[in-house]
Amino acid sequence: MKKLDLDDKKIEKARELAGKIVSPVQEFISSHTTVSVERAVLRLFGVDGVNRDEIPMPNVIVDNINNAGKLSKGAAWWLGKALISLDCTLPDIYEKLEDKKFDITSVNGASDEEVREFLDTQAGEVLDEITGKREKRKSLKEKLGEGKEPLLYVIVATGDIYGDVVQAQAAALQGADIIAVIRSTGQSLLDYVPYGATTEGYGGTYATQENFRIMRQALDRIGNEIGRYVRLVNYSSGLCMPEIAVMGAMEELDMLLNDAMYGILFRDINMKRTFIDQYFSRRIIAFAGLIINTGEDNYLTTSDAVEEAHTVLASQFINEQFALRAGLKPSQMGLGHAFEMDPLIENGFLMELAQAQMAREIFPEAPLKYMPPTKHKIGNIFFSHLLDGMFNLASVMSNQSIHLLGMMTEAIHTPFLQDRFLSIENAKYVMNNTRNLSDDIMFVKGGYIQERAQKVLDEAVRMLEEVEQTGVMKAIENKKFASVSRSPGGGKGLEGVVAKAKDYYNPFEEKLFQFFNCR
Amino acid sequence: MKKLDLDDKKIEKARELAGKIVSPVQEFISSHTTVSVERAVLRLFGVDGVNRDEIPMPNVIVDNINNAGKLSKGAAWWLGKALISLDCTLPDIYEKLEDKKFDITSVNGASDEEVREFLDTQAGEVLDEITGKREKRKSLKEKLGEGKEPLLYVIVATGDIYGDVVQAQAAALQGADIIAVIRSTGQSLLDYVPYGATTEGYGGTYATQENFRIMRQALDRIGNEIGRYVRLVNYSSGLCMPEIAVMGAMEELDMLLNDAMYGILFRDINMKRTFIDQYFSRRIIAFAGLIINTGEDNYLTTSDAVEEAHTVLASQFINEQFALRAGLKPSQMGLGHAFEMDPLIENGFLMELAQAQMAREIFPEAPLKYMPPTKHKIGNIFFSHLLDGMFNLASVMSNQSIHLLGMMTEAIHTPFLQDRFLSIENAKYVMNNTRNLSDDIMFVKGGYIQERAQKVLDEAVRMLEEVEQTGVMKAIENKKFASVSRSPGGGKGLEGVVAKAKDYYNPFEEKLFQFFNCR
Amino acid sequence: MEEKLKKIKPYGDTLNDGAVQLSFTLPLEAGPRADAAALELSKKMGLEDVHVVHSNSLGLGFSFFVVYGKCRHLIDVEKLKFIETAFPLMEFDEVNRYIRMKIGRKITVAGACTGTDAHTVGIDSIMNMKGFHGNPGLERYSEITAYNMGSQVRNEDLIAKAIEVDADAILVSQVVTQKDIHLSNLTHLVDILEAEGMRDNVILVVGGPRITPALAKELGYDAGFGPGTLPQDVASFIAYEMARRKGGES
Amino acid sequence: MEEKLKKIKPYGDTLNDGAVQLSFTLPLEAGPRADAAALELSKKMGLEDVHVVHSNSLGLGFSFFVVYGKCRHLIDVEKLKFIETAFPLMEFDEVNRYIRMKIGRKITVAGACTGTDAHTVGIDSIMNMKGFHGNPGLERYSEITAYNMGSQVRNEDLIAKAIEVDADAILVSQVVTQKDIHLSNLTHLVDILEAEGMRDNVILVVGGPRITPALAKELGYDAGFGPGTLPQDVASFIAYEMARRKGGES
Ligand code: B12
Ligand code: B12
Ligand SMILES: Cc1ncc(COP(=O)(O)O)c(C=O)c1O
Ligand SMILES: Cc1ncc(COP(=O)(O)O)c(C=O)c1O
Repeated sequence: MKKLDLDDKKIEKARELAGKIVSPVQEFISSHTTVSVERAVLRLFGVDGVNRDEIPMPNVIVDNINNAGKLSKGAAWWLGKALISLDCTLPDIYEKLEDKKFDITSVNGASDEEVREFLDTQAGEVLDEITGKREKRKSLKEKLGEGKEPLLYVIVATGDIYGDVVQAQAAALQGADIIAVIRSTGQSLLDYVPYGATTEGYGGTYATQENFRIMRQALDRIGNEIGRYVRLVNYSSGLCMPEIAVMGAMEELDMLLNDAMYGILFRDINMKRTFIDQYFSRRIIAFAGLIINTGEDNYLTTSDAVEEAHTVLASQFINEQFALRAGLKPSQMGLGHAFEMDPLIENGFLMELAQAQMAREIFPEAPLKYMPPTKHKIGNIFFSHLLDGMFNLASVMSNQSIHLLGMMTEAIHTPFLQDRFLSIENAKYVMNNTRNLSDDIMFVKGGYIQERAQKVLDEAVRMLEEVEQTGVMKAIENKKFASVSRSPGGGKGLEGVVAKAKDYYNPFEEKLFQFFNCR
Repeated sequence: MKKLDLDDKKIEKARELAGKIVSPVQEFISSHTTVSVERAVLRLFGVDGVNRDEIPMPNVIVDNINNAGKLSKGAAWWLGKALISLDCTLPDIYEKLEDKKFDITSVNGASDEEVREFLDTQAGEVLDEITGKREKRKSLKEKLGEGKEPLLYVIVATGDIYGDVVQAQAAALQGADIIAVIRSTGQSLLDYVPYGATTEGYGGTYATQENFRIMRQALDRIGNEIGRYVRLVNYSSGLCMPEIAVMGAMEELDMLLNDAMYGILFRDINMKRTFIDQYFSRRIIAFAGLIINTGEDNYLTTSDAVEEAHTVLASQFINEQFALRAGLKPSQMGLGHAFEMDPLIENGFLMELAQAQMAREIFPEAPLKYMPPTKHKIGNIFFSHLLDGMFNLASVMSNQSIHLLGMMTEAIHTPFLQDRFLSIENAKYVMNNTRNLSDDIMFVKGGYIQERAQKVLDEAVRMLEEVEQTGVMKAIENKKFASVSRSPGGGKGLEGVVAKAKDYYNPFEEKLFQFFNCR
Repeated sequence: MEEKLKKIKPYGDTLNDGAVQLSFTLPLEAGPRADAAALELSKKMGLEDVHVVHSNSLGLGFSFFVVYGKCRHLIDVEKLKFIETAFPLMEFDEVNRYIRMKIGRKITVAGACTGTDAHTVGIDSIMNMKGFHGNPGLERYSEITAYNMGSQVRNEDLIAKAIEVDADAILVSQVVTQKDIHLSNLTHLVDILEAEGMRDNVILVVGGPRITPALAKELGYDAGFGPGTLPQDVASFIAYEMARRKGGES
Repeated sequence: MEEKLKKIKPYGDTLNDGAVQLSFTLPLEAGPRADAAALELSKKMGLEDVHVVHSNSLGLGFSFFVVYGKCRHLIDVEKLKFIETAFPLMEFDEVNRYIRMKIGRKITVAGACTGTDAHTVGIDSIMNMKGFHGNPGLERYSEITAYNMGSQVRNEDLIAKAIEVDADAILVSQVVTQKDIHLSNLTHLVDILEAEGMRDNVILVVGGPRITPALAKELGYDAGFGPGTLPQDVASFIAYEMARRKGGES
């Protein structure tokens, strides 16, 4: 139901502007690759494990190639060539690489034809495998069924994957639909993906393939028990965006937090690096049928949610264009927004509702990710619990899809078992008790809510016009988003950006392109 | 704003039926008095204090007259006659009454004329005094101003009036607009009003004139400090309804819980007795400009709030007619209703909202008293706090007037200082944050909310038709209200009912009648 | 939870991390002194790693605190003493069948909410037809004759009724517990029953939101039922206890 | 509250009634045993008159409790030890005036949120123009030159900056406290400063939601500021402390 009387022309205009904003970046992206993109490609080919110094094999290989100054041709090429030339398996290559003097790019033998054919065949198989996993998920979801939207999303963050499993299964029993395993603090700044099961993380558990697997199994087990499909989420933003996307596809995750803007603004990751990484990661995610979650909600933790509401909307338009260009369907775009206004504002709830409803109407097919109040949470857990209740209400009143649960202890610690229980209980009560309220109310024409939404849309259009003028990189430098300034030359990871050579070859890029073009 | 599309004809019809229901009871009332009505009259004349056996003087005198079998002429008459005949003051009479053999009705001397004139003059003075207090309150209210509606109403219940003062003042500081001092458990069944300041009550503090005075002063003091008028409430339902009404008028209370139906159903007080008491008490209250609070909300503590919602509405119609006949203006009718549905019902909030909005539309001028969830409260204080938040929302969304705050510890104990604080904080947040939501939304025509309200109105009309057939006393016997059965001959206090003699004289009744007829 | 611990502590997100939440009010002006008092108190209660995560003034020299900390105390699970009223939980039909078989006649019960306590909902939930949460009340059992006297009933009147109807069991409800009024009320009932020499002839049951099996035993009752009790719990207990006393069960 | 008590307890609705609320989770299946454990634990914590007012299963062998009880422990108000960072609280203009008068030159401060901690909002609230809750940040003071390095800053880099700008004060923000990461981070900074022989030449201030004056002192900082700190608090402290060290205040 459309309730806000928004001007469709303005929405269209915003989309156009966002398209124009994204185009030049997209051009830059196409002509570059990164160490992480290349490691992701290797992972797709099955490269995994660590060497004797505990360095992950994808890093070992890419560093090897990069040190030889030959990454611009694509890591797959050199690996493929070495495998055929030496007629060996991956473990053989790993073994050779233990010798620091071994240079994988120096292996010769196979012809370009042979390498290309080998890579194409292999890539085809890998993609078939991913398709298989995608189908498997789909049928499991159909078999078990899912909870009602808004789906209840909670985090676990014990730092021990086995502890996380207990928390996650208990949460599922209590009614959670989606489980996110929070990463160890600072993992997004690591230029590699840790290996193996984690039992001691800081404020979270490392995103590793093994951890993904352990949790996926645990959730499938509990899902079968309770007869409800439980989704698994992890974080792909950061320096290893594409690799984690691959891991997510392999281990059958359902969603990944995935947003270059988030990394730039909140992790000080170099923008060039992460835009490139984002593109390839989203190609994989699109193919694997996962949902991305974007991070616009975070803007409101540093800038004021009333004043800067339009920056969230403007960024959603931009993110949508980036996503479309990477082949994501609207139904895979969990665009982020948040309930972050100062609770002491008169009629603040009306503004929140306007914002949430607006996002719903502008992105009707997107499984919006709605974030709870966090910034204005304080140690008064009773008040905090109430605030979450009002957030839950706003969500069901505006038909949100992916609903992150607020915790009454948000200002204190990562959730205890009981915090999560109380939070789920809160959401279940509020949402069930007001289930069809949204169908039963209309907003007064020209009233407070409508005017607020219209104002925010106007401001977003104005902002997009400005960003289109300066370009998104300059706009970021000018603190347009989240009041944070980052420069194209600053931040972490720029050294991992490599201009593609003319003969750069990444079999997946091509195949994925084909896949999307023929859809 | 009318939102429910209710049929005005049905509302009119309900009012007519309620009028017909009340008429025969009103006739019965007019021809009877009670010991408590007579004690109230004596209190108006200034009778107060206790005798050497600690028995309140109003009781001593009325019992004296009653024992002589002469109460049917009215206690005022005998007291007036004695005072003139003996040319003495009240203390002299008290002194004489210490002698158990003294019979006040045997005092002779004054002529009927003299007595009548004396009583009329005195009564005139007393009523002038009450008018003065009423004016004083009005101007204080104007000077200080009041909080925004819904006004926040909290209880204090330490059992010690000085403890109550601390709680009440703190509550006012925290934002409460209205303070009710809960009575000691069981006081409503006492056929006298205790005397003096209470420092040890059970689950409450006795309603005594001294306690009223202490709290009134305390609230005026804090009200002046914070620059906001703080209202004081106490309880007049029970066996001493009229006396407490007089005390409330004298001590400048702002509101009194006052409802015969409550006493009948929940305290097993005889219905004849309490209907008579209610009438005179309401005459006083009407004159003194207080607001009554009725107790329909309580029905939903024993019967189901979804199934029996219409009984609340039907009873409100009846109570309105009783109130009108006692001279109360609609603006003095704090008709009770409550948010008492099982929180686990899907769309329960929509039904609650329908009910609250309906009461608002049907009684547009009444300062409705909206009661919080209590019955479904459990020891889970976090859930309970949330439930109160949703109640606060329903209240502000339907423009209620007098809003009783729910306590997160409702299922546990009478409120601690911190409970009240958290509750006020809850209401202030929710109401401020959604202040104009009500102005900004409409209900879908023929939607869930409208249909629910219309259904409840239909059922209420049907019920009133039935009650009109059987009479209200029989209807009570048939468990029509609160699923409780009470018979006209049962319950406490019937022995205190006295048929008025032809020459019954109560100077106030007449004066109050005149007052209202010429308004 | 696979692990079975013998000595346990509260759990936040790691086994035996001891996580506990407190809230309370102190009669001190909000400020560093009050915060220090809150910290001190929490430590005295056995908390380590105490965080006073919230404090605010309540006015008039009071302040409110929310505290999280880690509790030192360990509970030895195996040494815990608790009373479980021992009886086989039976459903509606089973109870009727059981009474027919083991007692061979209808059981009579008299119940009331006593003293000045006016809360009928609890006792009604147990005794009236309608029952509680869909579970039918004692009145509906074919093999039980139930007399519910309502609320505000004097102990003396309840006993008189029990004598009049020759009750096998007396059911008492107590909801209001302020100033421990329920304790004196409940003790008083037992005292009169003993004075009348009736105590051993009836099954004496008490219920209410603050009643626990342990408290009931302590006060001299045969059983106590707390929040969420269903009529079938009470029916099962009475039937079983009667059979046991007859020697039909042990 | 007229009465001044020396020994206090928590307050529910009567002075020193001891009322305290607890909530916690136990690694036990919900039921009488778990309830008994909750009761036992509450008693060990020094509660009397304990009511386990709520319990429910959390699944997987855990259960959740809400408890009310009356605390035995008394706090001797006069014996409480607490650290109040001693400085006169000055407003914006006053601070500037004070610096001009007592120091006679601009003060330089360097600040950062250190380690892997990425929370800038706290340090920004104190240092940036905009300030916090309408209270202007250090950057806005005419007599203060403020360098805010943002978040995720290594201790070494912060110190290098302090040396570079010849800072009078170093401001550190620490928000993430999981696994006590802030403690090692904060101690590490002091260690380097000492190793560099710089410790006594700077005023060292730490802030964050879990920072208390006491903790700051314990870790070797000159002052610590917790939740709700305003820039003027920090400005006042630094100005006063500099004057004091110069001998201008005592
Ligand atoms: C409804 C209600 C009322 C209604 C009662 C209507 C009625 N006819 O019963 C009205 C409005 C009249 C009322 C009045 C008062 N109430 Co009241 N009331 C409540 C309320 C909201 C719900 C109680 C209820 O019905 N629960 C539902 C039933 C089903 O639960 P239950 O009683 O626990 O019963 C279950 C079990 O305990 C058990 N059980 C109970 N009895 C028995 C007996 C046997 C034999 C067995 C086997 C089992 C059993 O089985 C039942 C089903 O599982 C509670 C708060 C709350 N949410 O609990 C306050 C509450 C009980 N009331 C309270 C008070 C103080 C009062 C007043 C004294 C206030 C006053 N000063 O005016 C008055 C006076 C009452 C009096 N003299 O007793 C306090 C008691 C505080 C305390 N611990 O002492 C409470 C807790 C509210 C509060 N926080 O202040 N009240
Ligand atoms: C906003 C926020 C974020 C934003 C930060 C954006 C940004 N640029 O700062 C984002 C989304 C990026 C984020 C990320 C994470 N966060 Co965060 N975040 C918060 C949140 C919601 C608010 C913090 C805030 O801005 N408060 C407002 C400011 C003004 O308050 P403040 O920091 O206390 O500052 C005041 C005082 O403390 C003092 N002060 C602070 N610093 C200083 C310094 C000096 C010198 C002085 C004098 C005073 C002072 O003055 C300030 C003004 O009064 C809190 C929860 C909460 N409501 O508190 C969680 C919270 C702090 N985050 C938390 C966590 C765990 C994380 C993550 C690690 C999660 C993860 N694993 O991914 C990540 C990673 C961050 C990292 N590596 O550090 C936890 C920390 C738990 C703990 N105690 O360790 C919290 C408590 C949430 C939770 N319950 O889990 N977060
Ligand atoms: C889009 C996005 N990515 C990633 C993250 C988390 O990243 P990190 O692990 O770096 O904290 C967030 C957290 O809020 C996010 O919004
Ligand atoms: C109308 C009315 N009168 C009186 C009372 C309280 O009376 P008592 O003091 O008898 O509990 C209530 C309480 O809910 C009420 O609703």
